[in-house]
Amino acid sequence: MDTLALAINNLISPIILSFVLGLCAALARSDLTIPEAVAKGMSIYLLFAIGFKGGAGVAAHGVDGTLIATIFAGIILSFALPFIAFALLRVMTPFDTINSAAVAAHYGSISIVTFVAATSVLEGQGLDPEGYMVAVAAVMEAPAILSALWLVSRSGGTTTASSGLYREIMLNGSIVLLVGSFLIGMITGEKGLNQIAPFIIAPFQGVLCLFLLDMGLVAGRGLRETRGDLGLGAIGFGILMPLIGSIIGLAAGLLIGLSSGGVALLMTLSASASYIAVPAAMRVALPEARPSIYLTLSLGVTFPFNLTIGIPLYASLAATFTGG
Amino acid sequence: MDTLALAINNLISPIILSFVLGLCAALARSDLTIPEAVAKGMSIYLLFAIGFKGGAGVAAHGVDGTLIATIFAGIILSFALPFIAFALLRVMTPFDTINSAAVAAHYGSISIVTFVAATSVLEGQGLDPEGYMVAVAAVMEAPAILSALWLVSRSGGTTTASSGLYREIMLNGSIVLLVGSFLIGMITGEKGLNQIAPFIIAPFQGVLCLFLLDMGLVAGRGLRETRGDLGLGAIGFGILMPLIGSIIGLAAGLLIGLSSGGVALLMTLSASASYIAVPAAMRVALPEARPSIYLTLSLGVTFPFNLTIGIPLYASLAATFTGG
Amino acid sequence: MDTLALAINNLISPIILSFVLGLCAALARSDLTIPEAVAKGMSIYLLFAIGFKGGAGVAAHGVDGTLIATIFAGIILSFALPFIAFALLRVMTPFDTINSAAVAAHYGSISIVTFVAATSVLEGQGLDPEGYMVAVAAVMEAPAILSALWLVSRSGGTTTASSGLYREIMLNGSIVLLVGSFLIGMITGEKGLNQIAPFIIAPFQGVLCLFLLDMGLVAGRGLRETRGDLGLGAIGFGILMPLIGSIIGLAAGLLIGLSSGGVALLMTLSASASYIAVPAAMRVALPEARPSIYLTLSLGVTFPFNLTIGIPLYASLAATFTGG
Amino acid sequence: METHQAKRVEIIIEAPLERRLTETLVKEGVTGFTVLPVLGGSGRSGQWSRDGQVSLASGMVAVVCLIRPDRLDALLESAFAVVERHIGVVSITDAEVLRAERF
Amino acid sequence: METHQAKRVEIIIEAPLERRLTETLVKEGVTGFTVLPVLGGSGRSGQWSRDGQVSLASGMVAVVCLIRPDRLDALLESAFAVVERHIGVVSITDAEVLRAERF
Amino acid sequence: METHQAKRVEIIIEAPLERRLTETLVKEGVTGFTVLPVLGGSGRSGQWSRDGQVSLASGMVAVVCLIRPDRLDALLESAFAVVERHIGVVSITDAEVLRAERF
Ligand SMILES: Nc1ncnc2c1ncn2[C@@H]1O[C@H](COP(=O)(O)O)[C@@H](O)[C@H]1O
Ligand SMILES: Nc1ncnc2c1ncn2[C@@H]1O[C@H](COP(=O)(O)O)[C@@H](O)[C@H]1O
Ligand SMILES: Nc1ncnc2c1ncn2[C@@H]1O[C@H](COP(=O)(O)O)[C@@H](O)[C@H]1O
Ligand code: NA
Ligand code: NA
Ligand code: NA
Repeated sequence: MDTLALAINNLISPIILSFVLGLCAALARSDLTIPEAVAKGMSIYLLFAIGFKGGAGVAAHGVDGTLIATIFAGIILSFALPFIAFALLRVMTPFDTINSAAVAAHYGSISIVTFVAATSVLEGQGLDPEGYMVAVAAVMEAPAILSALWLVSRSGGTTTASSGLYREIMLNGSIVLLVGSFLIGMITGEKGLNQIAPFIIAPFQGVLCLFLLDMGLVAGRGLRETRGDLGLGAIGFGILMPLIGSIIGLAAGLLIGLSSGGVALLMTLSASASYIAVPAAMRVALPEARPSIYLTLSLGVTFPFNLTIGIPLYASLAATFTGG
Repeated sequence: MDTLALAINNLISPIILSFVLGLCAALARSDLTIPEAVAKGMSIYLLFAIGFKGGAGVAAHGVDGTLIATIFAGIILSFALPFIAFALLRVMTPFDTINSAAVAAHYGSISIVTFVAATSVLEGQGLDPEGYMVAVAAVMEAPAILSALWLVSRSGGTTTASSGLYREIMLNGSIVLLVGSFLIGMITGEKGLNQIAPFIIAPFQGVLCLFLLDMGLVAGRGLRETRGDLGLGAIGFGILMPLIGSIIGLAAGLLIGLSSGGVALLMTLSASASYIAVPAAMRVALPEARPSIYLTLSLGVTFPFNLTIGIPLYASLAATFTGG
Repeated sequence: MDTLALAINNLISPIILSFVLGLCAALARSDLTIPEAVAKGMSIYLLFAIGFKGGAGVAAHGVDGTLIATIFAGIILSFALPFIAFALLRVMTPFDTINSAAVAAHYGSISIVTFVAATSVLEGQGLDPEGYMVAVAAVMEAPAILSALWLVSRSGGTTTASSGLYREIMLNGSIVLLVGSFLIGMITGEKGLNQIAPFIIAPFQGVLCLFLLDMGLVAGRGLRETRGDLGLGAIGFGILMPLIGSIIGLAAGLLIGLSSGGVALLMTLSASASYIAVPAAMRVALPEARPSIYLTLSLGVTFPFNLTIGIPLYASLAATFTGG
Repeated sequence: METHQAKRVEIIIEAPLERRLTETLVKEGVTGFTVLPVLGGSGRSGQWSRDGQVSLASGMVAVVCLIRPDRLDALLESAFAVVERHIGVVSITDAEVLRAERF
Repeated sequence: METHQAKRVEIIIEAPLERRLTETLVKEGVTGFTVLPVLGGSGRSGQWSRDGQVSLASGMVAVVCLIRPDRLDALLESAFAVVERHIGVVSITDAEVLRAERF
Repeated sequence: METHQAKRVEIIIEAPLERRLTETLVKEGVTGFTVLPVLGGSGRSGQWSRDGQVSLASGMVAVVCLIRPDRLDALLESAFAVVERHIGVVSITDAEVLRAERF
């Protein structure tokens, strides 16, 4: 079966295996670590490269009419998904309102590394998704947080969200870098891309390997330290939610009429869970929510699921439905 | 007009726009930051690459007779420019002797990143400047500091410059790395260059983008925190001084008979202001001088000016006068 | 003479000269430093790249029959060499049992950077050693530690080696990364290698230069701070031991019937001394042993010797004896 | 040498709250403090280590503040307002400082 | 504000021993501590600096531990068992903490 | 456990002066100290943060020094000679140490 072949093929890529290596090293309690500064440096590189390439793509193919529609769809998805996640969590897990809302925020938002991994898988298949999907990723980061805070205050919980918080979320480093490099790519276009291609394109896959090695280490340490905190219900949610998210993303993508690759990326964005912007915001706005719950679910369950099974699945579903 | 075209063309390069991105992010108080270790790592890469390429260039084209003359010119410029800067500062700004001398030291010395940016602009125009201009950059780093200290002691101020200081300045990490890699490039020449070209040439422009992103962040934060400290006079100085410096550099370059590219680089060196070697030396030797003044002038005013307007201007003036 | 030519040629490579630059900078007390995080990042890159390439090599050429034999030889060499080193040290130096055993452990184990440098020298000569030599390097890291601890306890000394220590040594970050990336390379083979070649092959030599620059800085600082601690006897040992080790490695390699390149690498591994895995283990297990002794010998004497004279010597001896 | 009584307040707090804390301190007129990095730690909310952290979500910093004894309470009040609902600890030790005019 | 007596124990120890020390502390029921990075230092075994260290062999960390006075001795005993034969120093200062329930 | 009186001196000083300070300490016979990194801070000369610093010009470090009480003044004198005209603060706290022979 095509999907299976894809999945296998996807599984034995250096990227995935690097993640697995990190995961195993952490679970075996190896002292292998990647310095924080290097990890941050690599994520800055990845954000800059993916943003720039997206922008250059838009400059090359021009802004087709569906751009606006997709941006809007992204914002709405990010606002809406937390409500579904919240409802599921109340049913499937023993988590209280605050923890459920915090987790829900993560699943409304997105994981940029999952997005990057999906992009390189799709490019491996010769598809090239709309460049502006990067902008869609950027706009999907924040709205989910507002939904979560609303869910908490509605059910009488108090948040420590200050006015400053919203500015901070919008100006979150990763959002600014992603949008900024996207604009730079759009402005400098082909010419700019050629100038720095040996930096942002050639070594990209390799850097992604080391970054996923680090993700594996972090996910593994998280899993080891919080074994107790997650019941079967929670783990089930961590696998069910991305599937639901991807289906909704699929519907939205088809409605808008994105390319096969674009649909696959919108599905991936909807299916992925944040582990950078949202956790930081939660520490500030919902301090009582336990990081060990939402980080482990997002990094330890949903991220590996999307990386290994999700992405090829979404890709083939997108291909089937777009007939592409 | 050619210069204008150059300027515009220069302005929409990924390098400049990355700097602008950093500047805007900082002014908007985004939490985007590049870890200190990564920033230091990038500057080590840039120094090593530019030094090595310069040395390999000399190995390729041989040492033409003007080498010695240019080195001398560089040393003299670095000694002399602080006096002009000092005089201007006393007239244009309310700064006292110590602060004026400290600022003057920065403008006699050089900014290696400005030098690097100029090099890549010139290469973009198909010019290739004398490789040994890197060595000239190195010798121009330190002398200005001595002039500044002399200015202070002459006017009765006391410095805490110890004998150790001079050794430290000469053995400053960036000088050692620049000169060292220059020598390595000269010794290993073509062969050595080919061995590591995929590392020091291919990704160079891209690394420079991320480095300038960081420079923009630092400059922006500096500007935000020290808004008050700089009057119009100071800002005016930060723009006038590089112009004066570049003219003097132009004259020197023409006298020596450098190539069009070489003249442009000598102008850039004279016009640029230090923000690494000199600030550290000032903290040790003139602790009463306020970093918020000299760092903001050098990083927040003169550096952006050179990067955006200065370099293309110097390049076209050099071209005009060398008839190149 | 061929060896001499090789040696000279080897000496004027960017890699060696970068090490020399670092050494000189440190001895001249320059403040040039490479941030710890960047140094660790580079070593992670080198381990990942060398491991992956080794694995891909095995995938390409298939596992020839000598693989198992070589692995065994490596383990035995690592166990055995410390005894020879220990005997030599007791004769040549005034070190007590504990310090002698600690030093001996370093010489039974291996230096991966020496291995990497040797590989790139051999590739420069068009030889391509068996890919699995990387695996041999990995298995040689640890056994020497056990021999050293046995030497201490035998002579009545007490070690603070806990059961946990052995797990730690086996799961030492560098071993895990080297073996892990080796396996990834073996699994993904040609295809995987092509995906990330622009990252792990193209810039490899350049990164190695910066890494050796850092090694030079560290070695130089070590030499400066511990001038007193090493007598002539110790320094003699630091040069004699690698020669003895390499001869034994030569014999083993010929017995097994490795290729000329493979023999040269086995010689290099036997001749090289650890400075990462073993020192950390010694701090835990033999705290009374003085780091200034074993680090200086390994980093300040043997490493430079192997890098400059050893490697070309081993390469030409291997070529002579394998008639390759 | 002449020294002056002071209090050394050490606040270990989550990185995402650092800006809030320092802004509060400055608002309270506490303009002197130093922020130190923290590699890892352990507390009621479990053990964590910074190395390899993708996000700083769970990172922490130590804010050290030397202050005149009479201003201690004001500082603690405002600091506590920030730390209260969050992970972290506050400790105070007696100290002496040179150059009292700075505090 | 109400504060409570506590002891602040600062243990400067070699990086390779950090895990052993913290594991010992946890075994002793000392579940609260913070680990800070150390750039360099000097002692009887000479001077060292972290920057550019290839290995962490000679690196160090500072472990800060706030603890109820009555539990101090237990902590020192167990900490000393780890530090004893190793490079490093242990210092104790009187401190006060907010939120005693945490200690 | 048996402990011994000591003073804990904490000097927060600009990075470019670190070498000078430690050299002075060593000259004064103070051979024991630890240098910790500083992320940022705020004082009379304004607020600064290390992250993204191109130069260390405005970076700082914390030098911690445990010393026998009777040697405190000598240390303060020499430290002050270095810090005097520079940005930075010096604080002293009473402490106890294990293994007095080391100090
Ligand atoms: N008793 C303690 N001594 C030192 N640091 C502590 C202590 N308790 C907690 N911490 C620090 O504060 C952080 C959060 O503590 P907690 O809120 O108890 O989870 C821990 O990760 C430690 O870094
Ligand atoms: N008196 C002291 N004050 C502060 N730190 C010290 C002192 N003595 C030693 N250290 C630290 O402990 C490490 C090892 O000390 P030692 O065991 O004396 O070599 C040194 O590198 C310093 O970081
Ligand atoms: N009261 C204080 N408490 C803690 N650290 C301080 C204090 N005052 C100044 N500092 C530190 O010393 C540096 C320089 O202070 P200043 O000389 O006042 O500008 C600041 O950036 C802080 O890191
Ligand atoms: Na999502
Ligand atoms: Na200049
Ligand atoms: Na060996």
